[in-house]
Amino acid sequence: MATLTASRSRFFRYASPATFYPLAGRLWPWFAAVAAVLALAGLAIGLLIAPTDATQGDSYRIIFIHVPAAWMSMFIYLVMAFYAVLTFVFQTRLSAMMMRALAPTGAMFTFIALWTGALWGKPTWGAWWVWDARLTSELILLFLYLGFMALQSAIDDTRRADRAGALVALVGVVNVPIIYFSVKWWNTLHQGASVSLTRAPSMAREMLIGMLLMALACWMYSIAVALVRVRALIVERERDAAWLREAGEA
Amino acid sequence: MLTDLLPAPNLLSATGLACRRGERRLFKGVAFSAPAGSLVLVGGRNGSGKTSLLRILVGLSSAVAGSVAWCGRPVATDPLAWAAQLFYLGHASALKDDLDAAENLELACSLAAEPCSRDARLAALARLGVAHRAGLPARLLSQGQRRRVALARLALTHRPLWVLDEPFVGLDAIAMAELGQLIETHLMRSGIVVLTTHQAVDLVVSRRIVVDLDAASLEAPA
Amino acid sequence: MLTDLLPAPNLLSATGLACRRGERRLFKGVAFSAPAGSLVLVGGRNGSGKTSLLRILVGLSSAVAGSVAWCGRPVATDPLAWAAQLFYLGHASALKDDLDAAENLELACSLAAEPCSRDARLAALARLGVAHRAGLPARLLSQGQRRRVALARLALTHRPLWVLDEPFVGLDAIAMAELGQLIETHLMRSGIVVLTTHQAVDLVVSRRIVVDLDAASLEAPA
Amino acid sequence: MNALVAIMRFELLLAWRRKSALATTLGFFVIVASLFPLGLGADPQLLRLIGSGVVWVAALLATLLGLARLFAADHEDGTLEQLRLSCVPLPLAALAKIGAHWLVTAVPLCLAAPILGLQYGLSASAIGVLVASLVLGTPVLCLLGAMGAALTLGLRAGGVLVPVLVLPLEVPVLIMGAGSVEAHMNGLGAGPWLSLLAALLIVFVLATPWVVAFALRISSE
Amino acid sequence: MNALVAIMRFELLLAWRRKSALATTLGFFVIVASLFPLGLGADPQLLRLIGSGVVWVAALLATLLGLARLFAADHEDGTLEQLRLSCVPLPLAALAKIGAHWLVTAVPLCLAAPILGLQYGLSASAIGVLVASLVLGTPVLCLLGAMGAALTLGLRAGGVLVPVLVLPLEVPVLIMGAGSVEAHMNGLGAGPWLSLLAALLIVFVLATPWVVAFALRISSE
Ligand code: HEM
Ligand SMILES: Nc1ncnc2c1ncn2[C@@H]1O[C@H](COP(=O)(O)OP(=O)(O)OP(=O)(O)O)[C@@H](O)[C@H]1O
Ligand SMILES: Nc1ncnc2c1ncn2[C@@H]1O[C@H](COP(=O)(O)OP(=O)(O)OP(=O)(O)O)[C@@H](O)[C@H]1O
Ligand SMILES: [Mg+2]
Ligand SMILES: [Mg+2]
Repeated sequence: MATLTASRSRFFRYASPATFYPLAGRLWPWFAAVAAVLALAGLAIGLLIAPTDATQGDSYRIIFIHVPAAWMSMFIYLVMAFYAVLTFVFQTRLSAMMMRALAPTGAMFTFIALWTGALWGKPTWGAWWVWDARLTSELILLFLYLGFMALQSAIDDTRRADRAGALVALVGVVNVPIIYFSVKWWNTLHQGASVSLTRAPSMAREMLIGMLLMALACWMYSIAVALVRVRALIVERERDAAWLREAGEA
Repeated sequence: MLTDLLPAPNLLSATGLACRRGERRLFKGVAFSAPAGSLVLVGGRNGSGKTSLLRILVGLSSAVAGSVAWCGRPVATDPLAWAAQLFYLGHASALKDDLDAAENLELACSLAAEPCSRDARLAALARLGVAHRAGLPARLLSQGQRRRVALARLALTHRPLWVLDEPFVGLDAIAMAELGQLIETHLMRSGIVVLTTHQAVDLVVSRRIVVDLDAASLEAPA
Repeated sequence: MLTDLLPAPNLLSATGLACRRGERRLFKGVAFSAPAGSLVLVGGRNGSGKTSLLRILVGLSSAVAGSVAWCGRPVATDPLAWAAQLFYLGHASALKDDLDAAENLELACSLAAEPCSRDARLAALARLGVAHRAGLPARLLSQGQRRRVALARLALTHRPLWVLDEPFVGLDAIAMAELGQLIETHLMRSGIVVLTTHQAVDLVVSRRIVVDLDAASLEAPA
Repeated sequence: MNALVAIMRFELLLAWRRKSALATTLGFFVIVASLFPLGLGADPQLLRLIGSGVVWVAALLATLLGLARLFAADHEDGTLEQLRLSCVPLPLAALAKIGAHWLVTAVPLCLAAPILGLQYGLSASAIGVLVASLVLGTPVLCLLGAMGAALTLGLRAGGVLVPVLVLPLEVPVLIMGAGSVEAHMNGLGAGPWLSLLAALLIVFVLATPWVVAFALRISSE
Repeated sequence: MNALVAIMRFELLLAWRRKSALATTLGFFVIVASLFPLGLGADPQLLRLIGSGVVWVAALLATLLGLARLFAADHEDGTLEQLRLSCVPLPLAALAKIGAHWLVTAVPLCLAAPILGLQYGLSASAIGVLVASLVLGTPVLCLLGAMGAALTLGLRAGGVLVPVLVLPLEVPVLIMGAGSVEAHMNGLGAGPWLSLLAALLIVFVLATPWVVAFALRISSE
């Protein structure tokens, strides 16, 4: 019991903006650096080392940005929903700010997945766009992100914005499994999952490593950007707070 | 009458109430204790937080600190039961523009689960001097007439606590006198009235409690 | 100052004004003549037609009979020129919820083609005691603060005629005194003010004209 | 209980007072559905193909139209405060309002759908499926729309924001609704789709009122 | 003149404050255009056929969305009274408001239309014609919508009534707009349709502001 309260109180300590602000300031450069290194390695493998595909030629190399972006687009929404739960259950201000800080990055990755998918679709399917289930549900995910951001920017009472945003994030999260399983549920043009924890991967080793490195890079990048953004949010919201003035930021 | 209205001696008390709106802290440490029959006058400059305080009292918004108690029990534990003890009238009159005065009164009564006969409603409207406009859609009423229709609820409700946010605004002298009388009667029957007003109104009241928000303010006066 | 404000002696006069709203005739035969420097107090019960009369005066609605004249010329002949002579403030404050106080004032001034500097606007807001809220969206202001922002226009306008519909509503004592002073100064500079109010306000005024709509009413009192 | 009936009754009374608003959702539905033959030209083959989809999209947009301001008037005139202080639990009150709204807007729409189906050359049995899918689907649309309306309450941009918030969430309903008619026309049987819609409806009726009430409290704090 | 500029400037400022509202018309446009393939199934042949029609219907509905309450806020908060008493002739003031509204809602829509065109598999030149027809047609839609908004001002059912009032009047614009793209795709040349649209635009810009001003005066008497 005692340890439980202790760990809880530590959790809340880091969940307080005053503690988190300097922590985030120290952490984000590291994440950014790791992201850069991983991205360089991933691109090197993807563009230079991985072999040219037998059927698709070099256009398949879009995969190194397309798939990580698609993964991140869904993953970030899940993380937002997680923070939404925290917002409701523990009423921590920080979790709401994290939710808000993540949304633009999520929207960006969704957009990149759509964009690169479209670029890829032209040579392989002969069309920029087809209305198959996965593509459509990814598009809907973009709309969900946009709806979330529009709502957040329309509310300027922070307390209300936090709680309303959390509600939207939670309700919208049902869409993520639909995207992920769409290829399974409906017979579609789009590729099914080829990376799985239970099966041996069905693609070349170099490709897989390159893709995973890129995915990690995107992940680190998202964390770095979210930390930077959350710092900006903290400054904006706590400009009257004494600790911030002492930190010399306001 | 007195006894069936009030089975136990009523008491409205607040302790250490503090309020923030957005990033701004409005007041803190607001406390009072109002026994049955007392008039609580909430005073303060424009923007000092009177409306905010009243909304906290009735449970429409939440305070950052402090609590409100009714007959000794904190009200936050059972909001529905608390709402059933009080009548609140805010800056907005809660009239539906497309309903006429009588219908509006009926809607308000049934929302509060205080059903009343058509005659009672017309009598209440007559008391506030708008019986001759009972059939006109609220949209067409004048500013003061709208307010009178909203106040006609006071002649019908049996709730022990009235929370009124500037009820005298826009009323002419006759209506003000009528409203003053309603309040006085309610106090005499051991009701409690919480009131804000910028106008000088003289009410004959046995016990008057003044809550001055300027004193509890956290800002330098403008 | 006095001369450049008023090239010719102003005179607001009304003759035989009658008004109907829907099927109901509110008043008839309202007439008065207000020379420069006079305060026209429009009195009457709630719903007697004060707001309707003011809207007729400024040209927002039309009377069923009678006419309004300014310096002897009927105003109906050139509504645009007439609008340029007056400042009107109705029950609604004409604030944009999404603009802050300073921007709202700027919008109001430029609509009236009375441009003014940012400093002047801030000074006007300060005079009405809302300078410390100049940057807050109007939506967040309290009832009285909204009214104060709307009234800050009075400190900036150069129009000879002010038509104010219950300007004292919702103001606290300090703001009421400030508004009273604004009105007195305007009258001293030979302006004209048409006013309705249910509150007792004491203004030091050399010439006061009372228009009692209850007397001109076409209905039996309620 | 009494108060709940009163809410519903006055909601219907108000709707009746503004009869034009009723006619309007219906009008909008019919007009949008009729725009397509105008924009596309009148090839009957083509029309039969797009019929069920167009009717469903039109229904979706029409229900959205009135919903955006479902709670706005109550919020502006102070009725919402009284509702929150009334003796009815807020979720039930919200459900009563949504129910009344469904009655006055969606039911006429379900009744008008067969006519539109005829215009697009759908067969009688396909029209039956279309109406059934609308009857099951429109309440879900109303519930989702009410959620959006509650969340955006009092925001100046509120009314405009609702569609963007809500439309993505309504897509599954649209797919199921239009899918049921298509499945029927392809001889696959609309049964599974319709039962899916029914299940969705039950879940939503049970869950949404709480979400709406919660959103209303957030918005009118 | 100065006041006219001020009206326009503040209208744009207000729009900027509610950025979400801007994004929303655009979002609505894109979402509605994306709903159809969901309702209709994804046959590319079929989609190419209905592409221009769908984009035009979506544009029409999207412009309508924000317009319904173009004057409502001004009416409720008293700004309209001040506008009537200002030194700007009311028709010009109305035109300034409508112009600002067009700038912030319809222009983004014209810019986004090519992407939708691509999604529906339209050719590059067809997309060019589509955008041209939207640039000429959307101002007419805005003017018509403003007329509807002014006429229904102050009626409680106002916002909902506008579409029904206005949609029938907008049908010719829709036919011309979608028709121009279709004519182009059939190799007939879009020229005549586009010039017709341009002519319509000129007539409307000259005439509508007076009608709007008149309607505003009636509604706010
Ligand atoms: C705009 C169009 C497209 C969208 C929205 C899209 C969306 C997605 C999404 C959401 C994923 C991740 C799901 C998962 O991991 O199972 C994904 C993965 C993938 N996509 Fe796409 N895609 C598009 C076009 C394409 C095209 C044209 C191709 C190639 C022909 C392609 C090939 C792949 C591959 C190979 C994967 C990885 C699947 C795996 O290994 O799990 N995508 N796409
Ligand atoms: N989000 C916000 N940020 C900063 N200040 C705010 C915010 N919301 C409200 N306020 C301020 O809080 C106060 C609200 O006060 P309230 O409405 O309770 O005043 P009041 O005492 O009822 O005034 P009045 O006499 O004018 O009715 C105002 O001063 C307002 O400017
Ligand atoms: N269509 C209508 N039919 C009948 N009566 C109407 C109609 N429209 C307005 N009225 C009546 O006309 C009067 C309008 O009065 P007005 O708003 O001018 O009053 P006022 O003197 O300003 O009152 P207050 O002091 O309450 O502001 C009201 O009595 C109202 O009931
Ligand atoms: Mg107040
Ligand atoms: Mg009045």
